[in-house]
Amino acid sequence: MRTVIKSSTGQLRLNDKSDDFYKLHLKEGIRPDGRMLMEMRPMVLNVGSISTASGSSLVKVGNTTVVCGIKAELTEPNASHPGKGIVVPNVELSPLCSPKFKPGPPCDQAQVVTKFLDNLIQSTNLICLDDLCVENDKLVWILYCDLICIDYDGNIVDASVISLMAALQNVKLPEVKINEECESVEVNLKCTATLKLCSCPVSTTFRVFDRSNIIADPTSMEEELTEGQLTIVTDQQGRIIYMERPGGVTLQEEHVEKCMKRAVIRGAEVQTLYMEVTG
Amino acid sequence: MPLREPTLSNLENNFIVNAVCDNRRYDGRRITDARDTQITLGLDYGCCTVSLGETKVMAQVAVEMERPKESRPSEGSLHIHVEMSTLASGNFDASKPGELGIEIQRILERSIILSRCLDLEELCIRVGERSWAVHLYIHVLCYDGNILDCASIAAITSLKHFRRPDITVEGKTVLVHSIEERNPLPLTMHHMPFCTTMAFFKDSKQLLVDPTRIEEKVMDGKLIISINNHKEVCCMQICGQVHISKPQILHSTDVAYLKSKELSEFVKNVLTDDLKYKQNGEKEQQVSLLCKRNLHVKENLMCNQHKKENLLVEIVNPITTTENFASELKKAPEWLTKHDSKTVSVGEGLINSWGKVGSSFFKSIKKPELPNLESNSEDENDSDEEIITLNQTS
Amino acid sequence: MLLSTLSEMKCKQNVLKSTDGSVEFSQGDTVVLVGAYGPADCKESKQDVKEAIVEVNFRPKIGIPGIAEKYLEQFVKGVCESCIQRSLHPRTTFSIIVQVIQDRGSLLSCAINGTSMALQDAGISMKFMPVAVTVALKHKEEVSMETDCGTEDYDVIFSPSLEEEEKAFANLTLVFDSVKSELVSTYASGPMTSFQYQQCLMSAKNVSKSIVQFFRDSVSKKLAADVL
Amino acid sequence: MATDSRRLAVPQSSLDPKSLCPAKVERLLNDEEQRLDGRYSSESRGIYLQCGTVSQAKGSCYCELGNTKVVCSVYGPKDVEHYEDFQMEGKIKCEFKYAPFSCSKHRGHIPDLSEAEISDVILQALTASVRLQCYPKSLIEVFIIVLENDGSAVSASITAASLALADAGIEQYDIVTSASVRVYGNGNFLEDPTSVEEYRPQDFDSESGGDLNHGLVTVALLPTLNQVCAVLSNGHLECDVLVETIQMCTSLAQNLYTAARKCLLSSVKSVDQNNA
Amino acid sequence: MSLFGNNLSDAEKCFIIHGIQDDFRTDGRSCDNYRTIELAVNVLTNTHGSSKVRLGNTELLVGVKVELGKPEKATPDEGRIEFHVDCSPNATPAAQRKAANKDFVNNIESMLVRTYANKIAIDLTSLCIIKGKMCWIVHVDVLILECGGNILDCTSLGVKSALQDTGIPRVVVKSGDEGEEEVELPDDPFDVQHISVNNVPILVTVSFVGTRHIIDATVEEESCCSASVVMGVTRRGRILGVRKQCGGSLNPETLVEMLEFGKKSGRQLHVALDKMLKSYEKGTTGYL
Repeated sequence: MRTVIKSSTGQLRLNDKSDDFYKLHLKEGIRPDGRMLMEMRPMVLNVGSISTASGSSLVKVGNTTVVCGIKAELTEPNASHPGKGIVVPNVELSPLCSPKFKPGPPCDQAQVVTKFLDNLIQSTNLICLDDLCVENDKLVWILYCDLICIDYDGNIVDASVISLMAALQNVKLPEVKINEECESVEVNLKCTATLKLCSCPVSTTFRVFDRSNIIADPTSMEEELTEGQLTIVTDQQGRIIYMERPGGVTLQEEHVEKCMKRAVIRGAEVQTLYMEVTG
Repeated sequence: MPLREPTLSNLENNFIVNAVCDNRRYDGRRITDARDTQITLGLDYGCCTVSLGETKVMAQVAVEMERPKESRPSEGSLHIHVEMSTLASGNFDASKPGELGIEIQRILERSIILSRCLDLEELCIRVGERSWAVHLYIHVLCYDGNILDCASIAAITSLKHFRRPDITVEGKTVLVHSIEERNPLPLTMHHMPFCTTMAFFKDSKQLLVDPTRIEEKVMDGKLIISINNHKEVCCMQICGQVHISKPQILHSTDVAYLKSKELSEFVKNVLTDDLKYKQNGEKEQQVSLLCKRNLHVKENLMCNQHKKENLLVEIVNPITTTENFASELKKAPEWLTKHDSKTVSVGEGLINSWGKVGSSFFKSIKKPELPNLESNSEDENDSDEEIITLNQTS
Repeated sequence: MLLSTLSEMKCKQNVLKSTDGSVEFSQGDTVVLVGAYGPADCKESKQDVKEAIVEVNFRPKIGIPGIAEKYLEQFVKGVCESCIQRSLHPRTTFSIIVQVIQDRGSLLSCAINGTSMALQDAGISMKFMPVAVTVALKHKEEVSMETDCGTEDYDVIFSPSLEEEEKAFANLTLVFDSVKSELVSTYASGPMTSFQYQQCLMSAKNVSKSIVQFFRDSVSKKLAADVL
Repeated sequence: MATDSRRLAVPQSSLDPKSLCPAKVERLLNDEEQRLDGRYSSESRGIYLQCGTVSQAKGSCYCELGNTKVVCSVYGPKDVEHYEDFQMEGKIKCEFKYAPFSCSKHRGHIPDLSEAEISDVILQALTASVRLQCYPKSLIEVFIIVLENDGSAVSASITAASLALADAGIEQYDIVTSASVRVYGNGNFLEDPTSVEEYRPQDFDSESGGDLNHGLVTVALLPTLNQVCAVLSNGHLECDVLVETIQMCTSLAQNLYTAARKCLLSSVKSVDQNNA
Repeated sequence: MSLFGNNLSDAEKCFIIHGIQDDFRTDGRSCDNYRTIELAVNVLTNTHGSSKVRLGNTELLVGVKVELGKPEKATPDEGRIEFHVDCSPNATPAAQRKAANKDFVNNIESMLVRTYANKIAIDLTSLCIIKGKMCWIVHVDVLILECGGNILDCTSLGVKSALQDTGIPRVVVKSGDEGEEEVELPDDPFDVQHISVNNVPILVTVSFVGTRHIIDATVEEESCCSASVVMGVTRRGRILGVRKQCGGSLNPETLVEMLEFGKKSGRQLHVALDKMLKSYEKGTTGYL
């Protein structure tokens, strides 16, 4: 029998009791939502359902839902990189998705996830920016990658990475040429090209409970009970391409190893998922 | 979260005022003495840290290309940003400059930008199209009174120290050379204005150079004079409840001039020394000190340095091998569910609140076939999703 | 076994009069100035009834702090939250300001080491002192003839400079606690195998011990100076 | 250089490639009275409504109207911020936002004037239906995001918002339903327009007053009470035509009531099932 | 609008509502009467056109400035008209709160934009100088000095008068060197052309109070009003943009009545305003 906790009434105020509640569960090696410690929530991936975007995807990891829409537009290149396109990720954690977030400018967490995605795109050379150049020093593509969280139930990082990757794979760029004679831009909407992606990262997030219990894919409540997460990003060869743990309980080596192991398996699973939707 | 500014008791207040009236100061300085000035230059061009006693300011110059203003198409621009870091004092708010920050910024702008000490025309690349914008960032690191004087020294030193990248203009394109390619160029400065702050006490009769934070708190008001080595006053401002007579202003100007002359010599020496160091290939941060009256005894003692020979480290190989996780993976189809051409899902465990999301969310909706109002519920897999189609005939 | 060098460290304590604790910390040519306040008054809306909150402000040299600084901030903040004994000071705040003076690579580890010393200088009670090490993995430019180096075709560089960071295929920053030498925080980017990661982890762990020794020396030197 | 320091820097302007090759739509109706998507002029698109979409919210609703996709979530009633005045009636706060990728041009992150106006219109519509006197000193927050705008996004948002309020258990006099109609020249009314069919002044030549009786009308209705709680129109209409269009919108909105009821019933059923 | 309504007691509200039922309002007007309109044009010398309007206790200043600019890519043969509304903090106590002030101003701006976003209100093609390259941008700045109710109607009166007053310099396009066009501004500052304001809309707010609808509600009446409809009405009685305001709801039949009523009042107001503007040209200030 599985116990299902559904927080449809919204915010649950955590107190010392819920900490004990968790401890009792973890003692038995099971989490209150019925998962094992290292078990992930089910995931649904859907691509290309937003016709106004150049590429889009919807990812649900358990209740956590992220929609990524990529809008490709043309702009003048940055003066310091005249031959390179621009990719701008942005994560929106609006008050719509959880009572944790307040209206107004993006909160710290949204900024950190945005920068995380930006680092990931840059450090892995995910997109060849030279491919996004139409005419040197004149016209380049800019990809606005907007990730909107619709339902925040923990582990936004994994959902964001997956939805960003799926949406990027889904992007279709029309053919653009510059007509030299009349200096006008010509667009052929019928002739489209997909993006070439150099790598295909998948991230897996863990949290540590009570120094020794490592749980994968934390929910919002689990995030509140623990400090600091461990995110491991792997590529299709099973290598680690990004790792981040900003703090929290100290970790032993074998814990790290265990997480890496799980991350690689998870990586391969999601890779197949990408393959399925992109065909 | 800004802390509260500590208050001064009447006793302390009277002590300082009385001492000043006797031509004495609580830190042993004379009335017209400034505190020790120390300039530290870094490896970066246009970066220096200046301390005036305990007050400490860092300045950094940076350039970027911009489109010149329409009103001055053949000029670059200089912008001064004053950052009152919480480091400097617990009651400073990092996000907004506050009254003090604005005052400092305004006076520096008047003394440096409006006195046209920087040649802005030289910064133009293509008239009306491209020019350099010089940004001068002043970071106040420690506040113990008289930030302005300290900031003005830092500003001038960093502007003097700065080198901008060389460029070549070919037709419409501008080529920027990196530092490795070509020697970067200094900015042209016509003169060096330095600010001197003088505090007034005792119905503006007693004058005091370089007030500390406590002295600033008890003074009646202050007179700020920015003057260059040609004895040209660039900016003057009186703040607080003071009424200063003409001879006093003239006297103050003389004091400021002497200080300014001394400082400009000092800054010049520091910069030529730095150049020598750089040519010799030494990387050490250079520290120069003006007026070695108060010895910094503790400083060297408190600075700990790692010795070079202790720096060898060993690279350890882990005993366990953690390769080939991927082999543990099962074959795909067993755990993967494909809903339609665009949607797949994986995993089991927690129940989704959306039920069969893959088929309901973002579902392409069938066109209604019957031309009247109807509701048609699709009972696939006992899910509760329903598609209601509406229509009306005209 | 391979050998590598750690860049020179310098630590000047109590440099700012205004803060509760301050340190100018340099690692090679990278210099940061860290100031710490705390435990101090806290706005009611931010207060935590059970423990103190930590605020970190990472200030760049050029421009206003943006999203990149926010990202580095979360590491310093995370490390401080786990090392400071926050439950001793409920409803208060610890505020840490990291000012970059000169960035020549390994900025994050320099900032964390600086923070560690600044917290120490401020006399804030900690569970342990965090020790940070930055490591870069770089492909060998030419294959070395020495056979006892094993079959690896890459170099492990400690405290890399900016150029080295750029050339490296992977960069890691690892933060250990000074007591048990367990991993507190980590940042890694670039494709690497888990073997390589473990290798860096173990090596950095050893290095961290010598940095702890450096911290000890710095503190005793400061105390000796106070006595003088 | 007043860029947003909390987001990554973006260039000041960029161009939508589609705008460079404008496929000018000549006519929205062909001789067989069929529209571009094959619908007849008096034919609405299918609507899909689902409550309880956002697990963290007190109440939520997802609405799909053709390709238009809207998510709405509701929080509250909760305490008003202490600095606001004491009020015997509850307050509603409504925030309407287009997702940056939802329209043909990339949208900014900060709400613009039209989004603020729509927020206001939705707020007025909801105020008419919520029993605010039941919630003194409280605040009810309504957040709406349009994921894809293929026309009639405002109507979809109003319907979704009211259902989300119902899902949250907020007392209302009635559900609010809403519909839009595009007036396309004399005597042509396109029900439930797509984004191509929405009124745009640049589609007309300014000579001969070419846009007379072209416009878009959106009406929100309390269906069981038969009360109009929002009217919004643009374009250039004669008064009689406007009146006729409003009546048409009203009856369309009336028809939506069944769908809204079904959606609420099924969400209650599924909660029952989960509890059982 | 309720946002700026003052706190009336229930008894006071009741008094107002009952008065309106009997077609007798607190200031003696009947339901379909406007308050006195005082109007002055060309009041600001450093604008291209300006007006000052006082409607009862509502007072505002409108200034129009034109500048040369580039047309939008989507509409290369059109100029632009842009609205900016400011509300003095002294206009009403609520305007001192920044957030409320912004909402209030946005509300007016968006209604103006709504009614001018069509082909008929202003002939934007007449503002184009060189297709795709140069056009006139008309900036309309409204400064609200005092809020005494019915701010939208008052604003639109001010805008129409100011636009009527606006003179755009008559520019000459010459083909210069290298085939590029050059634009020459006239030396004579009075060599101007006027914008055609024949189809400029006036906003009419019809408020539903108690059981009847009224026009030109005062602040007190606005706070008793359950719902109101704002509409842009042209001289010929066409409707450019409608929006329902306030939190209440309306019977569909009542709504239709209100729209018809608004249209009628709008046309009358146009006639009165034009008369006033004409008499103003002769040098006298007119009263309605």
